[in-house]
Amino acid sequence: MQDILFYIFAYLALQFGFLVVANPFSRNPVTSAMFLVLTIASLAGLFVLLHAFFLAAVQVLVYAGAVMVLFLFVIMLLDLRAEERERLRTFEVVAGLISAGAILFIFLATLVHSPPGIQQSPTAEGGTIALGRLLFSHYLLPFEIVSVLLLVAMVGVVLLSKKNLK
Amino acid sequence: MNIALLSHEWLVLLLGLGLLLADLWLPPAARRKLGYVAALGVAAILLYSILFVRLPAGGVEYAFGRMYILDSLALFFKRFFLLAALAVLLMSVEFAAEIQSGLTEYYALTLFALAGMLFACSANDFTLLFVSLELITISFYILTSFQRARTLSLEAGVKYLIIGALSTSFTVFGIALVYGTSGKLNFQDLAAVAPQLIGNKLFLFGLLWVMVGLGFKIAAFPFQIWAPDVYQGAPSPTTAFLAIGSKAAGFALVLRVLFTAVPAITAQWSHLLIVISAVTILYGNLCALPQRNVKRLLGYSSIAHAGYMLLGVAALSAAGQSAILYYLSGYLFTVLAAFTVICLVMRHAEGEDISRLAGLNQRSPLLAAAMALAMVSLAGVPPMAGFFGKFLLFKAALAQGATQHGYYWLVGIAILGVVISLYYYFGVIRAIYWPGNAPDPSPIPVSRPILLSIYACVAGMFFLGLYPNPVVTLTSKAASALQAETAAIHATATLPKAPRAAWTRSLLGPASAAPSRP
Amino acid sequence: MNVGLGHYLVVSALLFALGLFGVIARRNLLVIYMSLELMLNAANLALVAFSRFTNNLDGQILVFFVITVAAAEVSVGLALIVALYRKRRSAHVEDLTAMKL
Amino acid sequence: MNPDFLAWIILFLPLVAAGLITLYFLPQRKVSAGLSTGAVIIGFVLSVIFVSWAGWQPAIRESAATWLAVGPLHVAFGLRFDPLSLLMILVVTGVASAIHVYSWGYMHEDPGFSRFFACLSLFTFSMLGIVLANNFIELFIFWELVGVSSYLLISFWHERPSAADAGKKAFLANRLGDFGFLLGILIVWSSLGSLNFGVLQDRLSAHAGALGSLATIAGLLIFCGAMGKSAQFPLHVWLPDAMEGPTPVSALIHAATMVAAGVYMLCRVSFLLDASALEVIGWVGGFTALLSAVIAVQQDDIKRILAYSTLSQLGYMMMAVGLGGDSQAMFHLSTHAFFKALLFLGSGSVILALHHEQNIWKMGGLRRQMPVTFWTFLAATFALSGVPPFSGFYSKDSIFAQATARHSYGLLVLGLAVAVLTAFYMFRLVFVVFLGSSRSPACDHAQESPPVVLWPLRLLAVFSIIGGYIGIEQVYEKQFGAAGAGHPLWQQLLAPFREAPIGAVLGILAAVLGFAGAYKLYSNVAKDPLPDKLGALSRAMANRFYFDELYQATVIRLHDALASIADWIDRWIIDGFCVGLARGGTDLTGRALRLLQTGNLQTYAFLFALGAALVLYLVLGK
Repeated sequence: MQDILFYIFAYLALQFGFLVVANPFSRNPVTSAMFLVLTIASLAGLFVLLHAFFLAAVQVLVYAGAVMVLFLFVIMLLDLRAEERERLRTFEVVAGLISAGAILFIFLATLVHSPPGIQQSPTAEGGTIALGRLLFSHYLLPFEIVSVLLLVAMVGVVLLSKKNLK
Repeated sequence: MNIALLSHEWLVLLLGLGLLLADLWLPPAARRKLGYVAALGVAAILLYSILFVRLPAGGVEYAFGRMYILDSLALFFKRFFLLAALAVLLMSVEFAAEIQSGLTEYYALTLFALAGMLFACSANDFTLLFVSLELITISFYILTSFQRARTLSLEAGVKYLIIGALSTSFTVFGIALVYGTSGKLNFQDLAAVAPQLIGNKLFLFGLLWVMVGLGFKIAAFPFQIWAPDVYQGAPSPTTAFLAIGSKAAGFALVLRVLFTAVPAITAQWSHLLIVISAVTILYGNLCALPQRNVKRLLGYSSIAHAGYMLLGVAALSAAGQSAILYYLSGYLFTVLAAFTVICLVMRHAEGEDISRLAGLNQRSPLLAAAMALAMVSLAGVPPMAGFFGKFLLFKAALAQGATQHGYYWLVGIAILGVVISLYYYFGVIRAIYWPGNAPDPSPIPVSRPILLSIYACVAGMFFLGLYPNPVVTLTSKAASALQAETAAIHATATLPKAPRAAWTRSLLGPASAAPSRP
Repeated sequence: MNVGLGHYLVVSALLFALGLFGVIARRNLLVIYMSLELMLNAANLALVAFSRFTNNLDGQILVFFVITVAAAEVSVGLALIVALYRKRRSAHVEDLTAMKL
Repeated sequence: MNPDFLAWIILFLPLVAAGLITLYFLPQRKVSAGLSTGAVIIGFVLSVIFVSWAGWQPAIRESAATWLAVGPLHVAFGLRFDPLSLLMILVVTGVASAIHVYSWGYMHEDPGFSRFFACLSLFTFSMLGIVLANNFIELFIFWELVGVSSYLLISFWHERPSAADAGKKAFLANRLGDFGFLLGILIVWSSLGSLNFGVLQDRLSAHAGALGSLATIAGLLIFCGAMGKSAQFPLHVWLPDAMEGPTPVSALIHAATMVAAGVYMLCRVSFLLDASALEVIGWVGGFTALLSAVIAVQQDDIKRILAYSTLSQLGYMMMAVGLGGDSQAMFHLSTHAFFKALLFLGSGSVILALHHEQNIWKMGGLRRQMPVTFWTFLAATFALSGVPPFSGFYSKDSIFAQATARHSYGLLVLGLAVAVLTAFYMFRLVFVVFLGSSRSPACDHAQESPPVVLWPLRLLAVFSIIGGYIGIEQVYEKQFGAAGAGHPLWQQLLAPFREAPIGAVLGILAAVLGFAGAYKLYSNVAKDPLPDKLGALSRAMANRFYFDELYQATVIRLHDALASIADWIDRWIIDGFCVGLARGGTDLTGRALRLLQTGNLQTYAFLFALGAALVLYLVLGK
C-alpha cells in the first residue's frame, strides 16, 4: 500500500513540477504558481510516507499556504499580462537540458556506483514533540539566528517595497 | 556553557537592534550620525575583544554541543570582520547622501551581516554553516539593492539574488548527501568517519556541492560569474563589505570544511584545487585587462585574488592556510583603502569610469596616494602587504612541489597572473596622476573619521609589508588550530554524544529527562 | 521491489533537475524564482528521506531551517522583483543587462 | 657605542630625509634640498669613517635584527659588511652626493623641486639597502623599491606623456625580470633552506651539488632579475627611454646605482651560479655590449648616445661576471660609476647651457665657451675609451685579461670590437659637440654653468682619472679571494702591462683605432677652417680624401646598415613585436573571456550549473 502511494505521490510531484517549469499550454506565471502549490502538496504526501508528520504540516501551511500566496499576490500586483506571450527559446532550452541532464546523469551514475547502504528498518518518527525538543536544545543557536534572519528579511521587504522613497 | 563565549555576536546584534529602535525617536536629520554611533560601537566591541577575550588554556572552547567553536582561528576572523565593518560603516556615513531612504536600516543591516560573519567563522556544524551563510547572503541581497532609485543597484540585487539562491539549493542538496551518507553534521564527528567514506561517491558528490556554495561566496571559478555585475551595481560601501567580509567568511568556512571536517578527502583533491586556483587567477586577471569601470575592475580583480588565496588551500599545508589568513589581512587594508577612495570620489557620479579619477592628484593628494598605494599593494609590489602575502602563498605551494609538479605550474601561472595584473593596476595609477583636465576639479573634502580610516589602512598596508612577523605568528597559530582540535577530540575519547547531553540537561533542567535521540 | 531510500533520491534528483532546467530556460523572474523553490524542495525531500532511513532526526531539523530560510528569501526576492518592476515595468530577464562584459 | 650603528644611520638617513620632506617640507624648497643633500653627504662622511674603522677585512660581519620567522624560514633584517658592500656604499654615497649638489643647480627652476629631492632620497635609500642587504628577501624588497623610486623619477615630468610612458615601461620591464628573480629566490630557498647569503655560501661550499639539477635554472632565473635591472638584452628596451627623466636622474640611474644593481647582485651571489649559467650570462653580456655600441654610433641625441654607451658598458660587466671575474666586473662598475656620472653631468651642463637642446648637430665649438665642462668631459671620454692612464683602461683591461686567462677568445674578440666602437662614438661626440665651430646661434651665446654644477664635475673628473690605480681592484679581490699584495702607486700604474700585456696592448690599439676613425670622419664634417686651408694641398690630401670616401662607402655604409638593422630589431622585433604580441595576446584573451559575462542571468545560471557539473565530473569521473 505504502509503495503504491509512493509511486502516486512521486508521479504527481514530478508531473506538477514539470508543469511549473514547462507548461506546454500556458506561460502564465499564475499557472506555474498553481502547479507549484500542487507539487508542494504532493511532496507533503511523500513526507507523510516518510513519517515526517510535522514537516508535512509545515510544508502545507508555510509553503503552500504562506509562500505561494505571497507569490500569487505579487503576480496579481504586477499585472503581468505581457508575460503570457513568453516563448521558450531553443538556445535556452538546449542549455537547460544540457546542464540539468548532465547533473542528473552524474547523480544517477553516482547512485548506481555507491548506493546508500543503509538497510535497517526505518524507525525515525518526525513528531512535533521530538522535533521540538531537539530544536530548543541542540539546535537553539541556529533557531535564534534564523529569528534574526527573519527580522532582516522583514526590514528588507519594508524598505524595498515602500512606496515613497523619503 | 559560558554565555560570554558568544559575546561578540550578542553585542553586535544588540547594537543593530538598538540602532533600529533609536531610529524611531530620532529626528531624520540626526540619522546620518547614527553611522558614527554604529562605528563607535563596533570599535568598542573590537577593543573589548582584544583586551578581554582570551581563549582558555586548551586554546579552544565549544558551545551548543560543539556546534559553535571558539578557537584562535575564529577569534582571528572575528576581529578581522569587526575591523572591516568599522571601516565600512565610516564609509557608509560618507555615502549617506546617495541612500534615499532607510539610512539607519542600512547601518543595521551591515551590522546583521557582520553578525552572520561572526557566526560563520565559529561554525563547527553544517546547520550553523547553512544558517549563518544565509544570514550573510540575505543581508547582502538587501544591501546590494539599497539604492532603489538606481536601476543598476536593483539589477545587481536581482542577479545576486538568483545566483545566490541557485547556489543555496546546491549547498542544501550537498549537505543532504553528506548527512545522508555519513549520518553526521558536526565537522569533527565527520572527520572521524570521513576516511571510511573516501570511496563513497555519493558522499563526495555532496561534499563537492557544499563547496559549490562556498565557491560562490569566494567567487572562485566556475562560480565567479556574478561578481563583476554585483560589485559594479552595489553601493560602494556594500561592495567593499562584499569584497572583504563575504569573501573572508567564505574562506573561513572553506578552511573549516576542508581541513577540519574532511582532511583525508581534501588530501586527494590537490589536482582539482590546483586547476581551480589557476583558472580563477587567469580568468580574473585577463577579464580585468580591458575594463574601464573601476568597481567592475575591482570585481574582476577580486576574482583573481580569490584565486591566489586558493593557492594556499591547494597547498594542503598549515603554511598555506596561514598564508591565506595573512593574505586576507593585507587584502583587508588594501581593499578598504581603495573603496574608501572610490566611495569619496565617485559618490556623485553615475558610471565609475576610470577617467573620473583623472586629476585626483590635484583634488586630494592624500586620496590619490592612498589609491595608488592600494593598487601597488594589490599588484604585489614590495614593500606593500600584497607582496608579502603572495610571497607566503607561493612559498607554501612551492614547498609541496616536490610531491607533485603541478604546484610548480600553479606558481608559474600565478606569477603570470601577477604580471598581467600590473597592466590594469598601473592603468589606475596612471589615471590618477594623469594631468589632463579633471571632470570636476573641485577639491574633495575629507572628514576626520575617514581621514583616520585611510591613515589606518595605509599604515596597515605598510606594516604588513614591512614587518610581517607579528601577524605571521598570529596567523600560523590560528591555522594550526584547524587540525589540532580534531586530533585532540579524537584522542581524548569517543565522545560525540557526551557534551550534547550535558548541555541539554543544563538547559532543560534536571527534572526533564534528556530526550533519547533516535 | 520495495520502495527504499534510492527511490526517494531519484525522485529528489529529478525534481532538482527540473528546477534547474526551469531556472535556465525560463525568462520570467517569478517563474525562475519558483523553479528555485522547486530545487530547494528537492533537497528537502532528500533530507527527509535520509533522516528517515538513517534513524536520525537532525535531517528533519535541517529541513525546518531550510523552509524558514526559503520563506525569508522568497519575501526579500519578491520585494526586490516588485521594486524592479516599478522601476522598469518588466519582470523579464533580458531587461536586466545594463551591466555586462 | 658599537660602530655598526653608523651603518644603520647611513642607510636610514636618506629615508628620514625623504619622509620629512614629503610630510612637512614640500613648500620649502631650500629646506627640502638641504635635508636631502645633507643626508647623503653626511652619509658619505659617515661611510668614510665607518670604512676606516672597519677596514677592508675579508671577514664577513653582519648586524641583524629578527624580522620574520615563519616555521623553518627565519629572515633577519640585517646588514652585511664585507669589502664588496663597504666599497659600494662609498661609491653610492659619493656619486649620489655629487649628483645631489649638481641637482640643486640643475633643477633650480623646476616647480617640483622638493618632490624631486624626496624621490632622490628615496632612491638613494633603496640603493643603499640593496648594497647592504644580507639576505635575498631584504635584497628583493629594496630591489623593488629601487624600481618604484626609479619609476617616480623617470616619470618625474609626468605631464609629458612620453615621460609617463617611459616610467611605466621601465617599471614593467623591471617587473618582468623580477618575477624570474623571485622564482629563482624561491627555488634557492626551497632547495637550500635559507636565504641568508652567508649561510647559503657555507651550505654550497659544504655540499657543492646541493642545488642539484636546479642549479642552472636557479642561476638563470636570478640572472633574469639582473637582466631587467641592468637592462640586458632583451629587456634593455627601457633604458634609452628612461632618458625622459631629468638629467641628474639619468646620471644617477646610469652611473652608480640602478643599472649597477644587477651586476652587484650577481657578484653578491656569484657562488650560486654554475658553469652553464655563467656561459649564458657572459654571452648575453657580450651581445648586449656589441648591439648597443653599434646602435650608439647612429644616435644624434647626446643623452641617447650616453644611454647606449651605458648599455654597452653593462654588457662588459656582465661579460666579466660570466667569465668568473667578479672582482673585474665590480672594478669596472666602480670606475664606470665615476666617468659615466661625469659624462651625464657634463652633458647636462651642455644641455642647460643650450636651453635644453639635446641634438649634437646643433652644438659645436663649445670648447671655448665651456672650458671646464669640456676638459672634464674629455677626461671621462678618455676613461671610457680605455686610454691609459685613465681609470677605464685599467678596468677594461682587467676584463680582457680575464677573458685571455679563461681562454674565451670569442668573448675577447667581441670585447675588443666593442672597445673600438666605444672609442669611435665617444670621440665623434666630443668632436661634434666641443670641437669645430658652432652650428647654431645658441652655441655662440652659451655660457659656462654655475659653480654648483662645475664642482661635482671637477670632483668626478679626478676620480675618473685616478680611479684605476688607487687600489679598488685589490679591495674586490679581497672579497673574491686571490688577493694580490698591495703595490706602490707607480707599480699599479703599469700593472696591466706587466700582468697581461696582450690584453693591454690590444685594448690600447682598439682605442686608438676608434679614435682614428672618429677623427678622420668627424673632424672633417665640422665646418672647421682647417680643411679649407689644406684644401690646396695635392695628391696626399686627395688620397686621404679618397681613403675617407672609401671608408665612408664601405665600412661606414656597412656600419650604418648594421646599426639601422640593430636599431630596427630593437624597435620593432623586441619592443614592438614581442612585447606587442604578448600584450595583444593577453588583451585579446581578456576580451574574448569577457564575452562570457553577457549580463544575462540565464547565461549566468547556465554557466554556474555547467561549472558544478564540470567539478563533479573532474572528481567523480575517474
